[in-house]
Amino acid sequence: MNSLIIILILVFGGAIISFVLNKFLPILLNSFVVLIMLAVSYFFFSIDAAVQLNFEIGGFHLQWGFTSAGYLFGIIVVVLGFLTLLYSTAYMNGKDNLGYFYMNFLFSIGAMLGILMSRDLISLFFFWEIMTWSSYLIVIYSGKDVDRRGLKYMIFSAIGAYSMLMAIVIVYSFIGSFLLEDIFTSIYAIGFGYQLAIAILLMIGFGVKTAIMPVHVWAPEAYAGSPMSFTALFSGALSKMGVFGFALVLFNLVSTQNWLINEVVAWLAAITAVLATFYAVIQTDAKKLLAYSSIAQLGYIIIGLASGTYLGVMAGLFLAVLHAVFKATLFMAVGAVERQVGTTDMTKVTGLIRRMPLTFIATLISIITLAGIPPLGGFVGKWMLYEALITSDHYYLVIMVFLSSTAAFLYSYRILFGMFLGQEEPEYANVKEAPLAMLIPMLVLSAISVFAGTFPGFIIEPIQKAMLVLGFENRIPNIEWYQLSVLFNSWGDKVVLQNIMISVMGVFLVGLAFITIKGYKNQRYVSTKDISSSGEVIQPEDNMTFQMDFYKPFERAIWPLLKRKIDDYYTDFGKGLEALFDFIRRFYSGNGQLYAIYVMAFLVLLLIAGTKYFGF
Amino acid sequence: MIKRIIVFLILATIGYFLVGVVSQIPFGEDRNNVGDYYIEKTPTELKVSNAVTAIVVNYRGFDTLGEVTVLFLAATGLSSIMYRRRRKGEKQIRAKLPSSRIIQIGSQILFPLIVLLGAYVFIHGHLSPGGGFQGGAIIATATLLMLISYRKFKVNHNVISWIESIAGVVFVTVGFVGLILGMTFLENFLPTGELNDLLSGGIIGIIYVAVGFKVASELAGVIDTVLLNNRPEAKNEN
Amino acid sequence: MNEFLTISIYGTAVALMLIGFYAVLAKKNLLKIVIGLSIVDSGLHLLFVAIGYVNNGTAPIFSPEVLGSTQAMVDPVPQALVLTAIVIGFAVTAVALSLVIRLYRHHNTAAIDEIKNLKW
Amino acid sequence: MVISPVHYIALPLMAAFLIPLFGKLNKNLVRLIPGLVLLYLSYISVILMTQVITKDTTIIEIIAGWSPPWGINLVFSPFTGFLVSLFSFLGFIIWIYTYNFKPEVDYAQTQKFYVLFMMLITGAIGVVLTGDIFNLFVFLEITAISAYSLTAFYRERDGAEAAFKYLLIGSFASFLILLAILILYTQVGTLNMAEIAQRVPDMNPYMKGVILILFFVGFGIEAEMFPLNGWVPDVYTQAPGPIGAIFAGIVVKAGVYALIRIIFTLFDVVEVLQLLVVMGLITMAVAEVIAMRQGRLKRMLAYSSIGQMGLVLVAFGIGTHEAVFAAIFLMFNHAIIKGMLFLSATYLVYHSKEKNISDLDGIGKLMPFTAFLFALGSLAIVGLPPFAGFWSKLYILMAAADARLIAVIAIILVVSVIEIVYYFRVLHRIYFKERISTVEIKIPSFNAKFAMLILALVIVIIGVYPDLISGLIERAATDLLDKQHYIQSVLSVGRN
Repeated sequence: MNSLIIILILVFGGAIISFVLNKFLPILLNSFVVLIMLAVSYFFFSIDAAVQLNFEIGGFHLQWGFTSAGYLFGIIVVVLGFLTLLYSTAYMNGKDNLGYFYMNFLFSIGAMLGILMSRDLISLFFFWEIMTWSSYLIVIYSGKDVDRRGLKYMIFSAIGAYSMLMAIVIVYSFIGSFLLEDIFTSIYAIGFGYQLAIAILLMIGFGVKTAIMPVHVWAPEAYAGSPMSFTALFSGALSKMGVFGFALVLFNLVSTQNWLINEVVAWLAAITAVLATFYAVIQTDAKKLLAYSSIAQLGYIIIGLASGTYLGVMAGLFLAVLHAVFKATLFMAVGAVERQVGTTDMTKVTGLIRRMPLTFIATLISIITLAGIPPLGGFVGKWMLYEALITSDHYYLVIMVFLSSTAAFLYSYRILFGMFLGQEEPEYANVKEAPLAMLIPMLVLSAISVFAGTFPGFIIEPIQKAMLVLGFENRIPNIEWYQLSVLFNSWGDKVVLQNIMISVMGVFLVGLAFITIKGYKNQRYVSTKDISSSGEVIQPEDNMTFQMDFYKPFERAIWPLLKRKIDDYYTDFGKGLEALFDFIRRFYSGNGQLYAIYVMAFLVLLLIAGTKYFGF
Repeated sequence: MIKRIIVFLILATIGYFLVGVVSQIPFGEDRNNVGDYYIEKTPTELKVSNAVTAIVVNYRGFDTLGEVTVLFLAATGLSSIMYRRRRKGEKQIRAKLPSSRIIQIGSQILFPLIVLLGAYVFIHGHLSPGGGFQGGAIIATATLLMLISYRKFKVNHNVISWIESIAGVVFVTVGFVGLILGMTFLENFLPTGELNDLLSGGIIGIIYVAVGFKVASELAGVIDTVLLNNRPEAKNEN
Repeated sequence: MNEFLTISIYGTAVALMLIGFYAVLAKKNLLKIVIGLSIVDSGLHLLFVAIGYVNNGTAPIFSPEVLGSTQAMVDPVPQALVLTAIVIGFAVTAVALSLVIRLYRHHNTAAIDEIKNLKW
Repeated sequence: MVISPVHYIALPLMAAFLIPLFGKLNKNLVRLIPGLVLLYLSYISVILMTQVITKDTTIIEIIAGWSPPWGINLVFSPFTGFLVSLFSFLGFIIWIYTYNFKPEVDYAQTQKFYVLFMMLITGAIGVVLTGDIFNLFVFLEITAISAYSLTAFYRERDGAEAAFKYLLIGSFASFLILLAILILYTQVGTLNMAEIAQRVPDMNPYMKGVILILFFVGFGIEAEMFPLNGWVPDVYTQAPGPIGAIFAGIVVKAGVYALIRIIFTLFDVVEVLQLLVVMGLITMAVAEVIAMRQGRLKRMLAYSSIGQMGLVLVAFGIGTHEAVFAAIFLMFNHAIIKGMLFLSATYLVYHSKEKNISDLDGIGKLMPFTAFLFALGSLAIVGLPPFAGFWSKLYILMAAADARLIAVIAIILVVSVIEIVYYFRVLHRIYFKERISTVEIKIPSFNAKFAMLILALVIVIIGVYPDLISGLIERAATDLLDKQHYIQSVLSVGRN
């Protein structure tokens, strides 16, 4: 049997079975889902690139099969899927409705693989919708604030999905085929206006999942509100489906006439990145912070893709892979804190470094990657992005990206300092390190971060293959993966890079060593609540920790930007609509006679207008 | 007031169009339509004198079956809508005062005559103007007369439902016999006899008699149901 | 003569319909509305019978006297149809009346604009 | 006895007449007989459909031995056959559901309920099968009168009010239809639909227009077109639960069928299709918008039902082969899905007096099965894959795209978003709110669960594998659009 089918049957069948299993044999559930995912990974990695599946359903010719672009994202999905599931077994331990959770978890993994393997728009949309509702069902899993959070996610997903659907049917009506290759070859034959409409509609669809600016409002709450084990996958893999879609659209559907689209997308992404970073900085909840940070990072990725140059696309894809790795780690770490401590509010949690050292290490590595400090991968990615933007004369974009990534230091620091460093509170003295099943995924992912940062060639190789599909010739000569490292080899002709890297690293390491040695000696333990000041007695419930008003000056500085959220506009719009709808409701006044008058009035109207419509 | 004006405007427009349409229908002129075919075939093939009956019961017998069903459903629906669980010791009174002696005697005399007339009308439905529906309605009038005259006159719903059911079943069975004999549903399988004979027209007579019984019993039932329940009741009861 | 007949019959039919519609659309009492529906029906039935008329025609009954002159017969089809229509009209009226009775008992009023428990 | 389409009408009639008698033998027979009849109808549907599809014919059944145009005839073509099969199947399923529904109702009422129940379905079947315009009217009235009575079935609800509104508007419908038939008869001199279709092109255009408008409004009332649908929400809400399912699944479909038959087969006025699209869009938009603001579950479902019928009208109005195919597919899906939604919703608010959506708070834990089916139905009706609703929506959009009606696509999709909002709000209440309402819950009886489960399975199976049904629908669409074939196959039957 075709291994594509086997994968799908495994995932979807496993999803349904796990739901049933929870009812009858809940003990086996954890091991079952992990085994299922293991089997899926086995089949996925043993897949032959040429495997294809053609079939007819509902009168359409459909085709499945991984392109190398799909395969690249597939790797993210499968690896992250496996690790997050492993993580879930401990994280979700003792919670209700595990069958429901795992079913939807597996459903979304399966749907993502389905999206990546579909080579026609119908299966793409089909799986896209499955992904939407299964992820939605997990977003509302906690049952808190469902009407607002869940509905917002669902509405925006629906708007996105339906704009996609609209594009799909329009494409079909012109080309008569749903197959991507047919569409790519003959898209340029149709009228320019329609071409534009199709591209824009598709991009709205994908943009919702990548949380691009005007349609991003669902993301912070959805990310922060779902169980962290799923958010890791959500932010790591699921949002990458939008990136995948963008890659398809930007390079295959947008003709050269439409260069403006790229510009607009890049600018939207840049604004997203900046604003989301600002929002991330002022958050006090680590989950929310990471959620905004995800939005910002996705912005970089889209900027990279939209720049359209070889290096930019490579930077985008590189960051996409990397973001999946480190953001998943971060969410997992925050999840571990949440599970062990009970809250992720950074004004409350402090000084966990001694209690959860391994979690701290994982967080540290990911933060370094995120902030783009050498030697880890974030630096490489951002360097490529800058270079791509500069060489393609997008100076203003460079400024935006630079602004955003500098501000990113602020929140990176905050999350690290707020939760792990600082003084240890007595109430957290008994906090234990996270269980093994949660540590392993985090550490594995951190190891991948380090490895991929040191040897970017490891990721760049599959990216290059993927870029072939997107229409970019292979530019980096065919060398082994270990030869492509900024630390140990000179990478192409970018000699400067290596020097900068090593010097920055040196400064950083020296500084770190100095602070550690110096700071260690002068330590004195005083509880943060254990303060008294002149004349005023501090009450125990007063929160005097230094995390309060951490970035107050910054907050004040960017206040004009944050005053009015886009979210509020949407809310007002929704309220206005509801008032309008209530007005329309009055039409059905409840008086039967009035309904009869409607009938006669309609008849009269038709009789009078008959000249126009009935030809007399 | 505005409503009235709107209604007047609507009605004026509809009246205008109705007049416009109706004035284009020629009145009293010969037209070439299916009616001619029926008039031609009825005396020769069906041997039924009354062409309307032939159409109602044979050519368009299916309509009549539906029509009978509509009546049946109206009776059923009506009794379902008016249905109330009878409480203990509750008396069903039809009128507050008994009617006068003259009416009572008069209706006693008239009742059999009216029933007879009704029966005549539906038995001769295929020969003369009239038929099952008309005859049935006449018989129901007789029941109404009795209901008006006597406070305690009761229509036996048990009997009515028997008559109703059997008459309906006869109609459908007659239809099915045609199907069983290899012809079509409701097709005439009996000898047609001679024109203007009482026993002519094959199944038409049978069906019309059945329809007569059915209509009579249903209408009587409907009248009785409406009258019986028609009295004020306590406010708190929904 | 014929023209007078045309105008009077068609006019009566149309007038009946309009009167009935007025009752249905403007009167508040449920019973009057039901009566209005009946009047509309009557107008329609009159129109139905009228369209089958043939000048100097006879009833479509083959009594031995008229057997030879089928040409002078009126169209029997509208008559058959109107029979069905009348029965259906009767059935609808019966159901309507029973509903009116129940509504009156329930709401203690027969004004249609006061019976609006179900709206919007 | 040979199986023929006339069984669809004659057998239920026979059974309806016999039910009071059988009731005297054994009271359970009253409930059993309609089921047996509907089962038999489903059985002959299968046989006749295979005959029609494999032999590629149209079965014309003559009544009373007079061939068309003189006698009445039944037409069992792929299109009508498909609808009829759907009606009998759905009717049977709903009968299974009804079997133990409200056992506390008196015997006398139960008996009437089942007679009316069966005739409601039979009337709808008759509307679809018949080949005679006046006969269609008669069957419409059979449906209508059963519907009026069933709407007012419960004394403790406002059924009488709803039924009166329905009756008022329904009388307008029958008046307009009858008037149209009358004028049509004076113009073409026949009542047979095939012959009418043959003669209509030569008709006076003024008369043609007026007749078409009268039919349009008359059947538009039955098809729940805006602004003629004031009665719909009241009736759906007040009728007993399973009857609501029949209204949404069967009765409306018959109304739409009649409208479509008039427009597509009888008349040759193309402009009316545009009007149909416009009216469909308005119907859909207004209904869905109002549904969003509803506080009562069944009323919400009723408005949603109107909205879906609006979508069906839009699809028919586009008028191409794909669009008609999509419309029939949607009719099928809507019948199954909305039927299931009504059935499950009925149990969800069984004891609730007001039927408020807030009574559903947290009911998902108390009635997991019913709530799950309701959720599934909701996902299906808003058109999420992999459920049946997805395919019909996709086909409609594709048809609209082929006709370059971009605005229509946009409106449909915007309305779909609204649909998602209100369905998901209900789901949130079912699953994520704490239960505060004190309304008792009622666990469905086994047969009710079974009936709902069958419908749910159909939804999922069609959703995953639409080809199971799309072949049939394809034939039905072809059949509906092939006017000449209809005329010929009816009029060529044994001319004598």
